[in-house]
Amino acid sequence: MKGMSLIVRTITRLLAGFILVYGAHIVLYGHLTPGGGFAGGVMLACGLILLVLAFGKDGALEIVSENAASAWDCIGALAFWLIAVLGFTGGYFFLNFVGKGEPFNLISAGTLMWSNIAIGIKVWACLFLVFVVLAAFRIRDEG
Amino acid sequence: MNNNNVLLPLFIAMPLGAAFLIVLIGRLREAISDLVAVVITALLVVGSLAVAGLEPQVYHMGGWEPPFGINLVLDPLSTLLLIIISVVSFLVCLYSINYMTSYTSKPKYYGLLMLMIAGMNGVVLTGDLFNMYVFLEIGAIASYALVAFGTEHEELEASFKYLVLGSVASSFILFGIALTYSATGTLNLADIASTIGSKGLNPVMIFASALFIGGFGLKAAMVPFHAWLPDAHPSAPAPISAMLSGLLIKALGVYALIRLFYSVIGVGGMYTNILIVLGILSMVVGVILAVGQWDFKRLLAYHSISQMGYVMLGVGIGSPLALLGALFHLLNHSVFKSLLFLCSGAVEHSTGTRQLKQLGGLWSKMPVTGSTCSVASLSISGVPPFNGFWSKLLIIVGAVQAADRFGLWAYILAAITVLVSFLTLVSFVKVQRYVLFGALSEKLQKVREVPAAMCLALIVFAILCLGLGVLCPFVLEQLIEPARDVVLDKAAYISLVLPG
Amino acid sequence: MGPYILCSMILLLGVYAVVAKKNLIKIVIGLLIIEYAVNLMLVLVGYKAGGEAPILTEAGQQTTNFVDPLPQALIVTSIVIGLGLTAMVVALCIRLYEKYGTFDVLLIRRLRG
Amino acid sequence: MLFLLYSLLIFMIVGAVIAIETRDLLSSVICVGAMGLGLAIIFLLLGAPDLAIVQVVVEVLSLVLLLRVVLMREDVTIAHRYRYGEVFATATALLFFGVFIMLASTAYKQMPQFGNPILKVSQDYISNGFAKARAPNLVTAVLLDFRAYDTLGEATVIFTAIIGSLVILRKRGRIRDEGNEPDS
Repeated sequence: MKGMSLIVRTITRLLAGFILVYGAHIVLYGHLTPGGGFAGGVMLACGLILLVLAFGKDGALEIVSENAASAWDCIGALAFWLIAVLGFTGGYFFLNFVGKGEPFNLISAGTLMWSNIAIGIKVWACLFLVFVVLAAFRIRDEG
Repeated sequence: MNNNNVLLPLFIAMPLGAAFLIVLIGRLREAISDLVAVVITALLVVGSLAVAGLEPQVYHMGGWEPPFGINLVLDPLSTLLLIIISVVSFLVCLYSINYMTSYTSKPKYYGLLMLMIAGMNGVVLTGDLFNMYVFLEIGAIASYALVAFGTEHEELEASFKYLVLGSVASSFILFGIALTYSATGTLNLADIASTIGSKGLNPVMIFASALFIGGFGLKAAMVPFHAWLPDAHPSAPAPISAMLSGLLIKALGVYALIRLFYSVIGVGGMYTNILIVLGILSMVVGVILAVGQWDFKRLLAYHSISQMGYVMLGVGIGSPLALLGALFHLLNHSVFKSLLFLCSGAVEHSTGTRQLKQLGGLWSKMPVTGSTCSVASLSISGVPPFNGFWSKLLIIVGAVQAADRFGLWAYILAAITVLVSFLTLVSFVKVQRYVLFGALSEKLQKVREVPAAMCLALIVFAILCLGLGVLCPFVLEQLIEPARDVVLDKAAYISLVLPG
Repeated sequence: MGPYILCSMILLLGVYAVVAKKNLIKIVIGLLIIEYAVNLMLVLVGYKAGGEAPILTEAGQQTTNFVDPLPQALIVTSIVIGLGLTAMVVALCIRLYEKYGTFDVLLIRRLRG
Repeated sequence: MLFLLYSLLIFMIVGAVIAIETRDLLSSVICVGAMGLGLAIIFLLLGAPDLAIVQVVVEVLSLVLLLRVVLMREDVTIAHRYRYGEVFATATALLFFGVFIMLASTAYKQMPQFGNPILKVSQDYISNGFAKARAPNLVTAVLLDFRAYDTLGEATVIFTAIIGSLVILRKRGRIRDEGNEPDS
C-alpha cells in the first residue's frame, strides 16, 4: 500500500499525535470521566490506522511491526489476567487488592486504572494487528 | 458452606492464561505449545476429579456478595459437565499433537482450543446470566475460527454459515437477557429464580424463555435450528469435530437449557411439551438424514443431532428416571461421539479420504482404529454391555413410565425411541461394512496405523465406553444421581447461592 | 412501550436481512442491525426518566437520580463482542471472495443441505 | 426529549430499511454507519456518555473494516434481482415473525413502563457504589470492579476474535503431502 500526498501526510502527522494523546487520556482517566480502556484502545488503534493510510503500510510498520503488535496483544491480555490472579493475594480471584486511595485523583480506585491500561494496550494492539493483516491480504491471481 | 475453594476460578483462569501464553511464546518453538496444552488439560482433569467429592459451594468473584457481584456455583451438575469437558479435552489435546502436524499455525490452534475450553468451563460454572452469555460467546467464537482452520472452500463456507446462525442465536439470548433484567431487576440466576418464584410466570418471562429456547436450541442443534451442524462439524479438523460434537453443543446448548429451565425459570407443562417435540423431531430427522450419508464425518454429525434428541426427550419428560437417563446419555454421547470423530480423523489421516465408498478392509491395516471404532459403533447403537445401551434403556423406561401424564403418547414416544435406535444400528453397520471390512482397495495397500499418541487417545476412549457400561450402577450412583437431584430441586439451588 | 416496539422492529428488519438476502455483505449488515437493536433494548431497559449519567462529578455529591449503570456496563461488553464478530466475519468474507470471486450466496454453495 | 428519542428511532428504522433494500453495497454500508451514529446519539440522550464514546469509535472501525470488503471489487452494485429465497426459509421467517410479534405484544404491556426500571440490584450500585469502589464513574466501577470477571471475558472475546481472524486469513491452512486431498 502506497502513501498519500504531502498535504495529507503533514496534516496526518499533526492529527495523529492529537488522536494518540487523546486516546491515552481516555484510557488513563477512564475511572473518573466517561471512557475507559476499551474506547481509548480503539482510539489509539484508529490513530495508528490513520498513519497506515497516509504513509503506507511500510511507514507505519516501522513504528510497530506485526510481530510486535501480536506480542503486545498477548502481553496486554496477560497483564489483565495477572491483575485478576493477583487478587488471590487478598483471598479472592479479581479482588481489588490495591489500596483505594483518595477519590478523584488519577491514582485511585485500586486496580481500576491498571486494568484500564492493560485493556487499552490489548485492544490497541489487536485492532491494529487485524487492520494491518486485513489491509495486507491480497487476493492471489487465479491460475 | 462458602469456603471459597481456590480451585473454582482456576478452571477458567488456567486455560485462559495458557491460551495467552501459548500464542505469545508458541511462535518460538511449536513443541512448547503441545506441552503447555497437554499439561494444562491434564491439570484440569486432576482438578475436576478433585472437586468431584466436594460439597456444593459458591465462589464470590472479587469478594462481592451475590447478587451484586458475579459468583461461580459448583454443584453436582456442574461437576458432571466439568469432568466430561476436562477428560475429553485432555484426550483431544493428546490426539492433536500428531494429527495437527498436517495444518499450519499450531500455536494458534492450541490457543483457540484453550479459549474454547475456558468458555465452556465458564458457562458451566457461572451463576450469572450475562456472564453465561459472555463465556458462551468465547466458546462460540473460538469454534467459528476452528471450523475454518483448514481455510479451504467448504470450511470457510461452513464457518460463515455457523457464524451467522450462531451470532443470531447469541443476539436472541442477549435480547432475552435484557427482557429478564427488565422484568426482575437482577442478573444473578438464583436471584432471578427467587423473584420469579414469588410472582409466577408473567408474559415477559414467557417471551424471554421463548427467545432462550430459540437461542440455546440453535447452539444445541435442535431440529428446526440444526442447519449449521452438518456443515460445521465435518468441516473442522477431526479433534475439533470431537470437541464440537462431544462438548460444545452440550455445554453451550443442553446444559444452559437444563440450568435455565429447571433451576431458574421453572418448567411448566408447555415448556416440557416443547422440549419433547424438539427432542423427537431431532431424533427422527437426524437419523433419517444420517442413514443416507456416504461421508463418514457428515454421517456422524447427523447422528449427533439424533443423539442430542434423546437427551432433549429425557429432559423434556422430566421424571426422575428419564432425567437420569438424559444426563447419563449426555456423558455417554460425549465419550462415544468423540471417539467416533477421532476414529474418522485417524482414517482420514492415514488414507486421505473420508468417503465411505472409497474405503474398506481397514481392519487388517489399522487394528487399533478398527477395534475402537467398533466399540464406539456398538455403544452409539445401544448394544449391551456398552454405555449407550443403559442410558437409552433408562430414557425408554422413563418414557413408558410417563404414561400417566401423556396416556397413549408415552408408548408412541417409547416406540419411536426404539425405532430410532434400530436405525442408528443400521447406519453404523453400514459404516463397519464399508470402512473396516470388505476388500482392501489398491490405493489403500500402503496405509499404516496412526502414531502412538493418537492410538493412546483412542484406546482410552474405548476403555471409557466399556467402563461406563460395565460400571454403570456405580457411575449412576456417584455422578449422575446427585446431578439429577440438583436439577429437580430448584429451592436448593436458590438457598445455596443466597443463604437466608 | 413505544420505544420497545420500534426497537423490536429494527431487530426484525435485521433478521429479515439475514434470512432473505442472498448477498454476503447484506447478511453481515443484517447481523450488525440485529446487534444495534439488542444494544438499544438494553439501554432502553435501563433508562430512568429524568435520570443523569451515572458519573459523580465532585466529592460528596448526593444526587442519586442516576440511570441504571448495570445495563450500560453490559452494553460496553456487548459492543466489544460485536466488534470482534465483525472483524471475524469480514475476514471470512474476504477469504470467501478470494475463493469464489463473488458475494452471491447462491453461487457459494458447495455444501449440501 | 421523548420526541427526540422517537425521531432518532425512526431515523434508525429508515436507515435499516435503506441499508437492507438498496442495490448499491457502498451506500448500504454507509447507511449502517449512519445507524450506528444515530445509536450513539441515543446513548448520549439516555444518559450513557461512556457508551456513546465506545459506539462512535467502534462504528468508525467497523465501517473501515466493512469498506475493506466492499471495495474489493470495482462494481459494488448487486447486478440482478435475486429470486427470493426458498419456500422453507421464507416459511421459517414468517413463522418466527408471527411468534415473535404475538409474544412481544403481550410481553411489552407487562414490562415496567419505559423510564421506570426496577433497579433491584442497581440501586445498591447507585447508592453505595462510590463508597465501595471509590471510582466516580459508576459504569467503570461496575465494569472493572463489581463485574470485572465479565470484562476479563470481554477482553478474551476480542482476543479470540482477532486470533480467529488471523487464523482465517492464513495463506495456507494445510501442509499437503502426496495426494492428501480430502475433498476429491
